[in-house]
Amino acid sequence: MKTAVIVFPGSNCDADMYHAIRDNLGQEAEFIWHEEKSLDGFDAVMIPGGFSYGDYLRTGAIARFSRIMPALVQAAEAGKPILGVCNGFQILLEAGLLPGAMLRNRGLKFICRPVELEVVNNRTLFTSLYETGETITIPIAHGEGNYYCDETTLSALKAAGRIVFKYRDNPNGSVGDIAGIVNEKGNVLGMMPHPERAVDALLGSADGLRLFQSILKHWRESRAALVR
Amino acid sequence: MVVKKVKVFVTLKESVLDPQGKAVEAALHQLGFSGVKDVRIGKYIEFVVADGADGERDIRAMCEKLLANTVIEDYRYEVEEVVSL
Amino acid sequence: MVVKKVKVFVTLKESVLDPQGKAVEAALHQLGFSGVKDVRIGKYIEFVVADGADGERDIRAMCEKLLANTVIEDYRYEVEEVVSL
Amino acid sequence: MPRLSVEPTPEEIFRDKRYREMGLSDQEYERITAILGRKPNYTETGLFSVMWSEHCSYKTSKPVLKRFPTTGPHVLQGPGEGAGIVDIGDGLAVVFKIESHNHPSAIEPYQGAATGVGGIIRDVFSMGARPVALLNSLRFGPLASERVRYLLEQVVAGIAGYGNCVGIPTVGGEVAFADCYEGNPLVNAMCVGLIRHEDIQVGRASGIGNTVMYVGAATGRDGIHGATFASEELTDDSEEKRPAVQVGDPFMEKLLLEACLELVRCDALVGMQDMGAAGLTSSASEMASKAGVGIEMNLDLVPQREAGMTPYEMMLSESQERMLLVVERGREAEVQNIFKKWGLHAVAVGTVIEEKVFRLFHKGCIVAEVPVDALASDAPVYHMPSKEPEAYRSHQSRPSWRPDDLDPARTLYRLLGDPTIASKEWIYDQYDYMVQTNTVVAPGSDAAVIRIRGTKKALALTTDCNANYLRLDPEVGGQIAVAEAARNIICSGGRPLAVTDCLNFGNPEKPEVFWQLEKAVDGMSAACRALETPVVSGNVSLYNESGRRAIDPTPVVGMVGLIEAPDHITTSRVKKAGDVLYVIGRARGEFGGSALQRLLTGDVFGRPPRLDLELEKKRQQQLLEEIRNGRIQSAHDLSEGGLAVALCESLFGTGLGATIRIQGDAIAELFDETQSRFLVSVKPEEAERFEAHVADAVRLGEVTAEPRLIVAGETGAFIDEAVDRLEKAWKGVLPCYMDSKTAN
Ligand SMILES: Nc1ncnc2c1ncn2[C@@H]1O[C@H](COP(=O)(O)OP(=O)(O)O)[C@@H](O)[C@H]1O
Ligand SMILES: [Mg+2]
Repeated sequence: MKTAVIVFPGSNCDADMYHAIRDNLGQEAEFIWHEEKSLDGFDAVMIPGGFSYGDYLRTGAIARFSRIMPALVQAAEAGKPILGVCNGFQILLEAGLLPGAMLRNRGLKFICRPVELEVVNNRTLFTSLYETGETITIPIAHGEGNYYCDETTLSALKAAGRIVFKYRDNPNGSVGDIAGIVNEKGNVLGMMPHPERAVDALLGSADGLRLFQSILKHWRESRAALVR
Repeated sequence: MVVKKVKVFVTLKESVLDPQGKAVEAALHQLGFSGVKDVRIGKYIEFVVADGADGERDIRAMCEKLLANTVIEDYRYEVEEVVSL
Repeated sequence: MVVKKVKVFVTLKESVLDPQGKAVEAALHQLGFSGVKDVRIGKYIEFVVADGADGERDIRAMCEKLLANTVIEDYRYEVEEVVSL
Repeated sequence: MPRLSVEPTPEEIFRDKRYREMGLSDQEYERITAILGRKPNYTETGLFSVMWSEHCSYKTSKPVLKRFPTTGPHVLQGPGEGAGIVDIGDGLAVVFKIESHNHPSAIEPYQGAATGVGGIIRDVFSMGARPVALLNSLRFGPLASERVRYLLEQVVAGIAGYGNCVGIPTVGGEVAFADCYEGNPLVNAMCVGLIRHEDIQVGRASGIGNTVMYVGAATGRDGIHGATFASEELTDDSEEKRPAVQVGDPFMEKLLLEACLELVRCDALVGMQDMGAAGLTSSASEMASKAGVGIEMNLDLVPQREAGMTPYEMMLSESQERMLLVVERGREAEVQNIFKKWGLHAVAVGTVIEEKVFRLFHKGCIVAEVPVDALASDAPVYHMPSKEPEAYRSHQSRPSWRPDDLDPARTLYRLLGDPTIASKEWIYDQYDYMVQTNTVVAPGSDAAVIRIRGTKKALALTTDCNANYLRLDPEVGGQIAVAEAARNIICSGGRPLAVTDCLNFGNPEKPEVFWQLEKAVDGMSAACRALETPVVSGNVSLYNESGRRAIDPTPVVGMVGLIEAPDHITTSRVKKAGDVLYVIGRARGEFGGSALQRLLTGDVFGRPPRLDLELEKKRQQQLLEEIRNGRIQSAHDLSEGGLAVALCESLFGTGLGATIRIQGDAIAELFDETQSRFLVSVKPEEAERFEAHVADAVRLGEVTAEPRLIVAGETGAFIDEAVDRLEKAWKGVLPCYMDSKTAN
């Protein structure tokens, strides 16, 4: 599986994502500079965390106008797995690839700590190796992870099983304890917690690794299906 | 040359909870300003544009595309003064 | 009851660097709004106070003590309308 | 806003002694006239005033700093460059330095702290190293004060705001609260980087005809005279004198960092230095002076943020996120291309010249022309008078103090509630301590540990200083600061490598303060020699006074250690029920300067605990060996609050308890601060061998599955508490102070 890790000015979890995929998942990864125009040849796309454009004005607001974005939209439409983590999630929201918006954390402070998540739905390509209802530990590190959407959107998300991860103990005020959601098609996941920081027990948790392994499994299966 | 000074006000929609506004309100009460309520915190953006035909339309476009996130925010603007430099 | 609606504008002092403004200006240029310059980003704070004698003095005190950081920011305010509820 | 004020003429500067308002003395002014053979103009006076300020020239501290040991077989770069460098094998080296931003943080805590972090990061990447960790050391007045709470909140937010955005994990630090810092808080930031030997850069302007390039943020009127400001006491009109406050732009820093690290691999680069204190002036003149050359600069080419800036303003500005490069002539375009990718401009602003002068042009005229060495290497040096303070005498002669009968359990709760001892989670939760995914031991243990990718090694990092001891006896206190830092490294499984220090003191023109500085440095030097941890970089912050009150001497020690293998990594937390608890070293009943003394009497007095460096070294080595032998489950040094507090800290967060039995003087054993002591837990099957090897180890008891702390003495149990109750008390302190209010 060949994975693109998009790098915006101010991304700072790009290398972490790259290492998680290369060293822990054992798959190919490549940095893609935000000024590139194509994502052809990649099987999955990662939008890493950080502070693109300093998070000035609003998180993700400026990055979503990058040159790479049309290619990202195309990849999403083509059904490729796209994972936006933290700032990556914020960019997906600003770009309208996922519904809703981010507000400042309820406590108005940046929070960095491992948190417990509930896997709400394991029938997505990102979560097939988890159990539904399982509790996993993945770190968060954000100042604006207070997910907001209106009632209608929330009910729609719930009804369609698009809420993928929930906080066990809501740290930031997110509506419905939401920590991660997918698009309608199920191939674009945005989440505030950092699975790429939880791929090695030495650093405290390896619970995030199964997310990447799920993507890999999906890729293998769909390729096998194609070959058949 | 004639230029326009634009002032944009971006505020959270009323239906959206404003955690910062709430914190500031509580702090004001603690400071003894107990009569204050409905504190809302938004952004105030100022800039200068060369005066052109498409002024208003451009300003709206800037707001819609970048300056405000219309999922959660409302905006209004004033083109307050025409200065010549 | 009569209340006042207060609008406070907090801006960075002129000689103070405004990194946000700079980043937004660059973004606006990239979006094609090339005539924009001198973008400065500040805060816009709205609130309601019960009408009282000390209105103005209180508002100034709130700004000085809490709403603005006068080491790097200037503020101004408008007591825009008197509404009765 | 263009300034209309007309600069005074050289004659007026002389006649009206205008140099004084820039911080130059009459003698210094005369010396400048002698060097130049004429009266300096306004810009030149400014250049000298910043370069000869204590902050840039170390004119009073230099003779003292010479006493530090600075060499060792593994030292690749000692003090004098942007940061110190120490070899760690595998072709790699660790680069680190600490720096103060005390006065700016007192005035504008968020930006002061943020720009302090920004500055120290640039010091590290200007050497060509990738920054991999940040630490900080903070001192504030008592939290009962609203202003202090505001300072703490904003300083922490500023550190977080900057470091988190740049993407360097803030992995550790320390915070203490005491009256003497009320008007003058301390904000020290340390940055650690990794580098391959071949990438090491130095700030030198070699090569006549080479091009001087400016990169990063445009120059504004912010921070003009910041270095001078840092070299004066804080007074009521500090607010007024204050230079326009610098605002940090971490996004710009991130871009600069990435671009500069790319540039390091391009051989067109000759030298690189960040524009820190005294901005363009210090970076250019120091780079030239070190290389034995001169520099000519055309100020019209300097990127400017504001209209109508004068040469004086440009040269003295301390706008942030700027770097100065020296690049091979003719290869400027290569450099520009690298910066362009990151959206930055590299602008040629000058040339390296043979004549050793610093010559500035502005609008076609020469606006300054001074010998480079006069600015940089030949700044005056003062040997200040030194005098033993009264207070020291009286502390030395005081009979030793010990507490009257006390209730151990209640005392323990009170100690855990002391903000200096309490959990710092409220602080470090706001720091991204995990970005870069190398943080093996996060804040909350002794030293932080980060792994080094591609090797089996890891780095242990800590900052330490207990100023209570220094207040009573700066020499012993200085020794202890170094020893304690080393203990934290040892407890994490590392071998201490080297030290960076930040000497925070009062006004050195006071003989008593200068005496403190000398003694502290003597003490630190002795400990550094004994523990083989040379000082490779550091920073001096003097004039930390407000309202004529000097801070306690606070020489913060930043230490880096090397862990050879992942299974040596050890934390302070106990691991398993049944493990045997030991304390290495017995208490001698030393309460002078202890947390308990401060708690019960509201003051510290008498003699601080003694430190036997031989014994310290022996115990450290033994413990490290035992860790490497795999016998140690957890290790924690005893520091503020003594054994009782250390026991609690080792239990918190583990779900386990401990039952121990104290022999002898239980109050001393539990609460005194005798030095060179460690609390360790050992696998039961290894206990015998451990005891055989570590003769000073005293068996205390064992780790229990039941989460209670039970301490019994010869006469029965006197502490029997649920661990989670103790933990709640300890964790609740900062949130209780900080979250109940909220200004701004
Ligand atoms: N300002 C700070 N920033 C980050 N971490 C901190 C800070 N202050 C304390 N810590 C962390 O909290 C823990 C306890 O600190 P401290 O009480 O100073 O420990 P010790 O006495 O062992 O030096 C350490 O892991 C330290 O790194
Ligand atoms: Mg310790």
